[in-house]
Amino acid sequence: MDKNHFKLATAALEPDRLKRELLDDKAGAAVCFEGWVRNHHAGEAVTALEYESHAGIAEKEGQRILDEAVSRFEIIAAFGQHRVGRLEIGDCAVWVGVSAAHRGAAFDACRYIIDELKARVPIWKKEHYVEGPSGWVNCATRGAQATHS
Amino acid sequence: MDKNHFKLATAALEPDRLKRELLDDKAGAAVCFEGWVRNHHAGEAVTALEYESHAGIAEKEGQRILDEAVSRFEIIAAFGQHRVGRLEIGDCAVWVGVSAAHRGAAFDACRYIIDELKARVPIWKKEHYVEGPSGWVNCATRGAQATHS
Amino acid sequence: MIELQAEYFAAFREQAGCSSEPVRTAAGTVAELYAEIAAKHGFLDSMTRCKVAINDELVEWESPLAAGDKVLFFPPVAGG
Amino acid sequence: MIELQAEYFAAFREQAGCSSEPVRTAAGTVAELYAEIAAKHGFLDSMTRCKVAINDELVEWESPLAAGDKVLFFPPVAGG
Repeated sequence: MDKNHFKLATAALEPDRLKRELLDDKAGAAVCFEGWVRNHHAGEAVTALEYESHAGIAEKEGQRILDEAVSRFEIIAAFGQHRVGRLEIGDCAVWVGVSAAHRGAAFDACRYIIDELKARVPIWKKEHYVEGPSGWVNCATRGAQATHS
Repeated sequence: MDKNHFKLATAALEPDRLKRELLDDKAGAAVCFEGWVRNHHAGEAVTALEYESHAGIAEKEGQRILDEAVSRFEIIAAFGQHRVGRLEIGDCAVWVGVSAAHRGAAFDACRYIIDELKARVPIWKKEHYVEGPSGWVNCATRGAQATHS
Repeated sequence: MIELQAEYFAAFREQAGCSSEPVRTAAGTVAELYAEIAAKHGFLDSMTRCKVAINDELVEWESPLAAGDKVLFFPPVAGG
Repeated sequence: MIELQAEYFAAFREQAGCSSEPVRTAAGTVAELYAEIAAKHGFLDSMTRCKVAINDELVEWESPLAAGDKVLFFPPVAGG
């Protein structure tokens, strides 16, 4: 079995099933990150989100990030998935899971992966607001986005 | 519902059920830590573990740590559970879950909580080795333990 | 002048009003092509925040162009 | 001299050979009591790595003792 892979998903993510792939007798620690659709962004009430991507390039770049994590940190397994399509409030948009012998490496690698995924993988979100038109989360808001969400 | 609590558990932890308590429409990020029983410790093959605690004091100290996390970090919910009794390889010994609007606070709080739990909560583990007698993980090994597992 | 295909994603697609179009250009690099296209469609994003691919591989902005290339323009990403 | 009850956990219990025992002592603080008990049972752990509780509340090592106290001695912790 591959011990690290990144995929785009068109259907609901299944974090509990994904997490079981991290299991390993040598693993003493697992850290999982889930990104959920929030009901607000930059002060505006959000009702739903749409994610668009370029599957081929996104999966290649995501895989590169997971490979980097494996070579930088003492980890056993690392997986990531990102949704595309329309999501509702509370839906899981992105999941990252890492297992390691020790917890420090698991935390560091998980954070590295999600930070890099958010900065480098070509995925865009369009927010649907309670009031006013929908908008692509663009350049102007993305700087804050990368550090804050 | 309480948005933060710490408990000792005498039966198997249920991370997937526990995680659902973190859900909140304002939450954009969840970080969960699981500590699993490894098959090795300090070079020796481990077959099982026994955790002993003082329930009253352990739960009070664990709750204090969760309260500290809520006041230090911008988080929405934080829960922790630690097993006592006999565990086999791969069993979940400790679980910590945190949700927040933004991922930085969720990572920081989750790591703070597990670091403090491991350092401050009166829980002791006795390891059963493949060869040789069982031993309490004691003072001499615990310094390494706190930073490494 | 060479002919190639430009493809737009997300906000770029909405600003361009199409997901792809044929382009005739004297640009030698992807960066020069972006400057032309940004001026034509009103793209305001700095190249440093955007990404570009040729024939489905991410490339540097200084990469050279060849006739028939499919050039993909990605606005700043905002996943998760 | 006062009489109180000492309770031992984990490695302390195994070294003491019992989980609790009555103690008569002239110690005025928990730290003084630990020194006496450590000498008697061969506990090697420094107080700074251990914890102590009186009547089920964690206390400082300089806390005073009273007759009838239940004093709990916790060796260094190693959870998770």
